[in-house]
Amino acid sequence: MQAVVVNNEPLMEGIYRLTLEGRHGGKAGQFYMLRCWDSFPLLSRPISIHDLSEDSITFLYRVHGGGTELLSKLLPGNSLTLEGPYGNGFPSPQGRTALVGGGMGIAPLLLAAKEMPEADVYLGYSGEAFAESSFRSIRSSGGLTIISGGTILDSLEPHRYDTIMTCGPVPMMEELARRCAGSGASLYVSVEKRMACGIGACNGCAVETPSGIKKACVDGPVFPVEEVNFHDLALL
Amino acid sequence: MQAVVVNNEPLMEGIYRLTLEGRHGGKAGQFYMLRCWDSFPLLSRPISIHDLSEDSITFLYRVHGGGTELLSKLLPGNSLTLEGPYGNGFPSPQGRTALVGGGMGIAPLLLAAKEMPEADVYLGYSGEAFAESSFRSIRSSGGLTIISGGTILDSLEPHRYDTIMTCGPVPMMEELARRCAGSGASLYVSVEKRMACGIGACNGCAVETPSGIKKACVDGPVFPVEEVNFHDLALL
Amino acid sequence: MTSLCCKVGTLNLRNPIIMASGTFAFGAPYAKLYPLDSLGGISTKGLTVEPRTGNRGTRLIETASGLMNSIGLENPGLSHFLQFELDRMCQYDTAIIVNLGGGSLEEYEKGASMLQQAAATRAAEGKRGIDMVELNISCPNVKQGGMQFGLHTEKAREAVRIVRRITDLPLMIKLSPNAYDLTGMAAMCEEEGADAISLVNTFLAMSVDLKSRRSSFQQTYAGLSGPAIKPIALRMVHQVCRSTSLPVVGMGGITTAQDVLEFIMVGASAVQIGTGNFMNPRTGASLAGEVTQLMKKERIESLEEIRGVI
Amino acid sequence: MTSLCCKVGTLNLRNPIIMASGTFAFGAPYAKLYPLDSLGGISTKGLTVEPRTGNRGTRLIETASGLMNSIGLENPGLSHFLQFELDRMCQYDTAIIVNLGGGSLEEYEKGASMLQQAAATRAAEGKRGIDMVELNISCPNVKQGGMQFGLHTEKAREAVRIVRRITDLPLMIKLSPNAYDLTGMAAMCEEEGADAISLVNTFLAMSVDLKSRRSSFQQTYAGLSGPAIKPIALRMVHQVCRSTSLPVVGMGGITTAQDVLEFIMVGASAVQIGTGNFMNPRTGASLAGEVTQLMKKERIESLEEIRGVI
Ligand SMILES: Cc1cc2nc3c(=O)[nH]c(=O)nc-3n(C[C@H](O)[C@H](O)[C@H](O)COP(=O)(O)OP(=O)(O)OC[C@H]3O[C@@H](n4cnc5c(N)ncnc54)[C@H](O)[C@@H]3O)c2cc1C
Ligand SMILES: Cc1cc2nc3c(=O)[nH]c(=O)nc-3n(C[C@H](O)[C@H](O)[C@H](O)COP(=O)(O)OP(=O)(O)OC[C@H]3O[C@@H](n4cnc5c(N)ncnc54)[C@H](O)[C@@H]3O)c2cc1C
Ligand SMILES: Cc1cc2nc3c(=O)[nH]c(=O)nc-3n(C[C@H](O)[C@H](O)[C@H](O)COP(=O)(O)O)c2cc1C
Ligand SMILES: Cc1cc2nc3c(=O)[nH]c(=O)nc-3n(C[C@H](O)[C@H](O)[C@H](O)COP(=O)(O)O)c2cc1C
Ligand code: FES
Ligand code: FES
Repeated sequence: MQAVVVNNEPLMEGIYRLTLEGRHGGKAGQFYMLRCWDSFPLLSRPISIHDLSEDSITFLYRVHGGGTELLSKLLPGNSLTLEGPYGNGFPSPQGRTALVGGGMGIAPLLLAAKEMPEADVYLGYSGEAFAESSFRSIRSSGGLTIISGGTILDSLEPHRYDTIMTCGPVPMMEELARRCAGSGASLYVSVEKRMACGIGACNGCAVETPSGIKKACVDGPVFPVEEVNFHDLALL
Repeated sequence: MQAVVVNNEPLMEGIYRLTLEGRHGGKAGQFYMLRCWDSFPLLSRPISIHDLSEDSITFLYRVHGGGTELLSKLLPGNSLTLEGPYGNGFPSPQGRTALVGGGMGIAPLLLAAKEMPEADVYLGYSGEAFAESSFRSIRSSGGLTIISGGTILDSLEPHRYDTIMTCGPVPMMEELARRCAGSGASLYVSVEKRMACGIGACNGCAVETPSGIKKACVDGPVFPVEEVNFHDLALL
Repeated sequence: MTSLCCKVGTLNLRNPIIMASGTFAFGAPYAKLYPLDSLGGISTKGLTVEPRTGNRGTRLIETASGLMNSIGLENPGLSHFLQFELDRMCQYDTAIIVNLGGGSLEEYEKGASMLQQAAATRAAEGKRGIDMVELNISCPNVKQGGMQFGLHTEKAREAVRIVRRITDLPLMIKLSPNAYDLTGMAAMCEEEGADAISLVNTFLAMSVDLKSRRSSFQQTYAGLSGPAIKPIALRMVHQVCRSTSLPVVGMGGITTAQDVLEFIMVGASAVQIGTGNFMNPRTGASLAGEVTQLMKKERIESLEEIRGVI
Repeated sequence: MTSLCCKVGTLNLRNPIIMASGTFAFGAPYAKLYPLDSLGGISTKGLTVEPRTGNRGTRLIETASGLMNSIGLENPGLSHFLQFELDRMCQYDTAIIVNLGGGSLEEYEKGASMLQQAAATRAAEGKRGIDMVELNISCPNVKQGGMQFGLHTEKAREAVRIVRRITDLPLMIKLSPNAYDLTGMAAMCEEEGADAISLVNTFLAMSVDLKSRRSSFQQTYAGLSGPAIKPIALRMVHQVCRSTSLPVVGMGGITTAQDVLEFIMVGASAVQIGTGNFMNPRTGASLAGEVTQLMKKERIESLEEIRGVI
């Protein structure tokens, strides 16, 4: 499917917010496969839904390598190809809920925060914060904690929550898992794996779980922490 | 060498005029190897110098495949890589001189017409004319013949010239060669061959001549007609 | 009327576009995107007698115009396939080719007899079944993945012979581009009574992770596919077509209608599309139409007209 | 201090960056762009006893991240080289590797003795000479281009043996990726007393011209090089490095500092850059520096530290 770029603004060095025209499906934690090139690079790039409206969809991404670099060159009016929404997305919140994002991992949490207005939101940035104003505008009456240049985990008391959902660097999520253990909170983790097809056809995005091999693209990217092997995740 | 785009204007469907900043070397009939991409496609593209000024260089090109398509997307302010000037260029005119261009082959003739103010210029287009206004402005007092949608060769009387230089489709140049034979005019032909290096290192641009194999990129692209095997040229 | 009909041995195909093993699962993921009836055929993910979990660690690395994979034959096993997947596949009006993997002669033998039996049972029940078996002796990604069969003609002969003895289903042998002697392999397939040959499987390749100073893949090597390999695959298909009278299904980096016709011109009876599905998941929906268009443009009336002209 | 010094057998190189045969002529075209003293070495265009005019028709086709060439060993002949080109090359302060092509044992023999003699004469005159001979038994582009030697180990053995008997110049054998048995080839080179191995030459490949319904190349097949083949070349260099104790010069699609270090990590003593020169003619001016930078970033002090770690 083709869509036209409304906006592709740099929020800070190497971080862009891309908004496309049209009504697109999806829920928080799901992703699209994006490409704005013909045959090079080969694969499309999985990017989470950052925000959705009646007539637009927004992605938040970091320029990492060649593919995201090409995305960053898009101008308003250009068109690109997107396929999706793919993946399971975050589960419905059960009881008191926290959303915990680290770095680029905050991307899928904006839509999650919208879908779960009761959930507390914790955002951690190793450096300067970005896209935090979008979160402020939907949590103007509180429930938002932001830490720049430090760890967000120290601000969070897992036992205060029934459900915690997280997306961020593997070491951060692993530490969060340690802190949640025995706290009574159920933790859901959004994982990243290299993907070729995004639809369950290539077996490329295998995730090792106690109940066997699963696919990050269709069974995930969100998994209950019990299913996640952080050692396996660290090997992208 | 990097240069910044001043302008990249479509003159008609699929035909662009690209102007770059800076003082660049070269003479009529020479070419540059251009690229505005990293590694895909692999090779740079040979494009003739269309015009030169103190502080700019201009190319005229047709979108043919992937490489020229990427060129056509350049915007003012973008930068691209060029290496050159390469090739021998047109010889100094001897006596009464005509420049005969067909289709895209008119590209190198603008600078040639400037360098040889006495030369008569003949431009033939199979369809609508393009870039002809540039020629009109330097031949305002005559010496310019333009035919759109027909053959330019019928307007030309070879015996009236001592030197004829041509660039255009192979069948046109071959027909011109036939008409020049015995006319007394010396004919110089600008040829196109696939090029990998552009500098005489790969032997990819071989041209069969009676005096042995020559290289289009360093011994050419302009050859005396005696050296040219049109049958060989037709196989690009 | 431009016709895309073609045959691979006794198997009639609506068009020459078959989806390649390992890139199309059992069709279901793509059936959500477009009707699979537009396809010539589907080759299933490689199946083994027992389910396999596949390889650990990184399974995919992109290269310049190529894709390396080290899936390691992850699959649910033949029983699961025959019980749960095959009926669903039979709903698609397209040829069903079962890709049979294995690591030992015994496994190939067992797998082949499971397929033979299932086909017989289905036939008795009046159900559609398995249109062809594609014997994969060329998976480079598992120690016991058949690669050792794929390299040596005489080793491969044993596998082909045993499978041929067991099944009378149309049998296509999928060759490895890493084989020592590709045309020798093809001759062997003909001698052993196979019905067709497909090639190429992936090229054995390597990628290094600079930071860890190790191979990117736990199995050291992985298989390269995609447009990068097309020129080599095309040459191999040409060589094999000229050396055997068996029908050949060509593949390796095919993504466009032009690619399809090139493989037909060097002699392929049909083609398979693998990595192309990842570049555009709707390739199967449009490619046959694009081939027809290109044939019209080039004034080619049928595939026979150009098959093997080079 | 990060050091790029390295050795290929007895030959000391300033850095591991050697320009590959057929892509650098005899250096002169690039000497206009940058000082060649920054290079580890230059391998000349393949030379034969007699001048050759090369192949007719199309000689170059671009593919996805690859380049096909069918130059056909066009070269001015050894006498011309020794008389006119070698002196000029000797002005560059970099290792001079003469790539020796041929189509028959006699031709290899004659060529080797011309080189041996020239080296002796130059030594007597106190002149710099030929630092190494790279024996090309793997050109795929001419019927008599040595390709038939490059495929079969025992055929190759004859060529290596005859050249080794004639010259005591350092001798490197350039292997074909199309060889039936690559590690067997490497073992043969070692047995026959070669000093080093280089690989890969180009992959036999094909391109079709749809309009004319013919191969794009008059020789039907041509040789594929460039980034497309890198993953396969890297695997082959790894396999050969693990199977021989001879030093190996690796190549195939190298264009970046990362590529260089990958080849070193799989065991290469040095590398060659071919097609990369066409993507950026100044590659040779910057690559060694980029390798140094990358080594610093990755905290690698010397090439020995990482050579063959995988
Ligand atoms: C489900 C999912 C959702 C994602 N959502 C976002 C998002 O919202 N914002 C964002 O900035 N990034 C997101 N990523 C990561 C993003 O996909 C990668 O940064 C991107 O693919 C890198 O491509 P590249 O060409 O820039 O980098 P390169 O390193 O050049 O890519 C090389 C190859 O590795 C793959 N790759 C590299 N890093 C990753 C990664 N982290 N995950 C998966 N594949 C990778 C690429 O897809 C490509 O195939 C998400 C990843 C997944 C799996
Ligand atoms: C000396 C010289 C001067 C030229 N000057 C001009 C000019 O001023 N304006 C202009 O429009 N065109 C010019 N051309 C032709 C131009 O180089 C090709 O149109 C261009 O390379 C096509 O690239 P592509 O990627 O768009 O097409 P593709 O067909 O995708 O290219 C595929 C490959 O074939 C090569 N190729 C295709 N056509 C030609 C061709 N005609 N000549 C050489 N290589 C070709 C490409 O370089 C590339 O390597 C010139 C060619 C030469 C040799
Ligand atoms: C992710 C992936 C998985 C594959 N799995 C199998 C398999 O299970 N069995 C098989 O015979 N081939 C398998 N292949 C090989 C393809 O079927 C095909 O032979 C190869 O990819 C070349 O074609 P392509 O370049 O069009 O992808 C796989 C390829 C890929 C990319
Ligand atoms: C245009 C061209 C000409 C070549 N000529 C020769 C040659 O004369 N002798 C030789 O040994 N290799 C020759 N080669 C092969 C290269 O030296 C090198 O082995 C091959 O291109 C792979 O390296 P690359 O991918 O870096 O180009 C040639 C390659 C190209 C592209
Ligand atoms: S990305 Fe292909 S199965 Fe998940
Ligand atoms: S283009 Fe390389 S020699 Fe002319």
